Amino acid sequence: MEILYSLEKSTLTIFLIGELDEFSAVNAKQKLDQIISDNKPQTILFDLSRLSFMDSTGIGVLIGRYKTAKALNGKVYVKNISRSIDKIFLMAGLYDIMPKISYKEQKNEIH
Amino acid sequence: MEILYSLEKSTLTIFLIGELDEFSAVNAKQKLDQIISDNKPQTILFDLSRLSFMDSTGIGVLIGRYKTAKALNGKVYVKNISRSIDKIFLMAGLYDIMPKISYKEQKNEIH
Amino acid sequence: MKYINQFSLSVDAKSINEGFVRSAVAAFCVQLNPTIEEIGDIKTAVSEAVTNSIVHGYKGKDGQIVVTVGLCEDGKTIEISVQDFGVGIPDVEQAMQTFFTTSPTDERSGMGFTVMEAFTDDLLVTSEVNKGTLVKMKKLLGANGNEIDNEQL
Amino acid sequence: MKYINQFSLSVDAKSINEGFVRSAVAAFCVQLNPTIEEIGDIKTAVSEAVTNSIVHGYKGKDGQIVVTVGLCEDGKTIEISVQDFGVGIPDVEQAMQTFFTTSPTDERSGMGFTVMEAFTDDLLVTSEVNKGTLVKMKKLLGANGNEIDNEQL
Ligand SMILES: Nc1ncnc2c1ncn2[C@@H]1O[C@H](COP(=O)(O)OP(=O)(O)O)[C@@H](O)[C@H]1O
Ligand SMILES: Nc1ncnc2c1ncn2[C@@H]1O[C@H](COP(=O)(O)OP(=O)(O)O)[C@@H](O)[C@H]1O
Repeated sequence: MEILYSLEKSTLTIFLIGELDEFSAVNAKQKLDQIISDNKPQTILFDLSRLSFMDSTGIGVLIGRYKTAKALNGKVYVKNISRSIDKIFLMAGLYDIMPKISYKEQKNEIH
Repeated sequence: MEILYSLEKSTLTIFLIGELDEFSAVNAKQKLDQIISDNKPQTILFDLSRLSFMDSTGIGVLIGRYKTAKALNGKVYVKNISRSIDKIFLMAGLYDIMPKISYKEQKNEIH
Repeated sequence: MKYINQFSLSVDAKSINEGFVRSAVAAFCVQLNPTIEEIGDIKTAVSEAVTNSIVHGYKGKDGQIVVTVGLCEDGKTIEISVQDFGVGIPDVEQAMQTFFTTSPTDERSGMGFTVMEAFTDDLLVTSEVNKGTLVKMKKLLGANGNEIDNEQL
Repeated sequence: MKYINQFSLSVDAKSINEGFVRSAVAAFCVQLNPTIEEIGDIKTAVSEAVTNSIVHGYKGKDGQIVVTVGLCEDGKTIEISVQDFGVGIPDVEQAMQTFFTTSPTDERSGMGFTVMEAFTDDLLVTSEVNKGTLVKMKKLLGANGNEIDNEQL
């Protein structure tokens, strides 16, 4: 898996690219924690448009990163979720802690 | 595998799409012979731009269709060959009976 | 159970192989012309079972995972089994409860079996302590209206 | 031979499974980050061997094909074997000659072994009449300069 990010004002957009499973999770956790604590964003926006696969290991990874962000008083959102990953988000109740956001909402609410 | 074709003057362009292997060969042979004998083209141009896979079974399929075409006094050319299929063509000496043709040559020579 | 087409594979229990197993199962299912959603469901369910064998069954130690996939006589139902010969599960019923996990410190969600259940049409887990675990899943790949009959094979 | 990662699979000898076997082998090799050309070569070589088992070994009748793939300790050489338990080859040397085929009426080109030889770095064929045929191929996937070491697995 590849992780890219961009910081705009205090919003950190993180692109998860490829497959998030047990194999890629260890590195992903480390790298994400590093990026978050380096940038101390007020808002984290996970862009999943290029995440081609995620299973329940990914739930753990995302909840863990939510905790990292919260400890720094940050909020977490997600966008561009594919249908099968959406099913996993719903099942795990992930949207309760990291709401899905559209482009429009992003412009109005976050900044 | 999917087979599409277009007839322009007496040139029949045949697009081989997908994978040409032992599994797809039986249907491909039948369909190609049908198309060739229905249209009796002077020139057959195999466009392999969308052929994603071919093994030595495909050599037999193409030589067989070359014979069908020759029996009807037609000539056979190929174009848009990927690197790995090119290797097979070279190995089997297929270009000797169905030369590779570029877009420019096609305009000048065939019509 | 008689299958009209099948394969079985045995692979080292290493997490680097998860993607391979998912892709292999998906490549076999392609003959049924499944929808993208059906293929996604199968990949996810298989991934959960394989992860469990690696993480819980063998706890990261060496071992083999055996995956079998069969196409049923109706030409549209796929049966998948994932088997390991690891530590086994003492209480399967408890293990299958949503959010139950024995590795919370590892950031595991306890959602693995729940995902398998949701993404397939049938799930059966049998396990014996110190012998290993066998997960059987069934999925109907009928949404595209394609089925294979024995004559085509 | 010791492998640092491996799988083996057994599949019905049906031509519908050729694409599946090719994809499975390719999916396993992806861990080595091969070039597109290397993956293409491997798919083609595997396809030749599997076709031969189906067409010549079992002559279209039921049977099983066993494919094993191992990653060698150097972290960049792949060993692939394709085995059937069919009619076998009476004269392997003759069979391996370019353009030799026992099925010319079937429009076979007799190029199968020649392609396997050209697309891999090493080819070994052993066969016994009425027992079956074993094709072993080796390929170095080093062009991208990536290799895997045991620690990563
Ligand atoms: N193959 C297995 N071998 C041993 N234990 C297992 C296996 N699969 C699941 N378990 C047990 O069942 C529990 C629940 O599994 P699961 O629902 O997949 O959640 P998670 O993997 O997140 O813990 C695991 O924590 C583990 O204790
Ligand atoms: N697995 C096999 N079982 C039995 N005979 C085989 C097998 N593989 C190859 N052969 C024999 O070797 C010959 C040459 O094989 P090959 O070079 O692949 O060409 P082709 O498949 O086009 O005939 C075949 O025609 C067949 O007689």
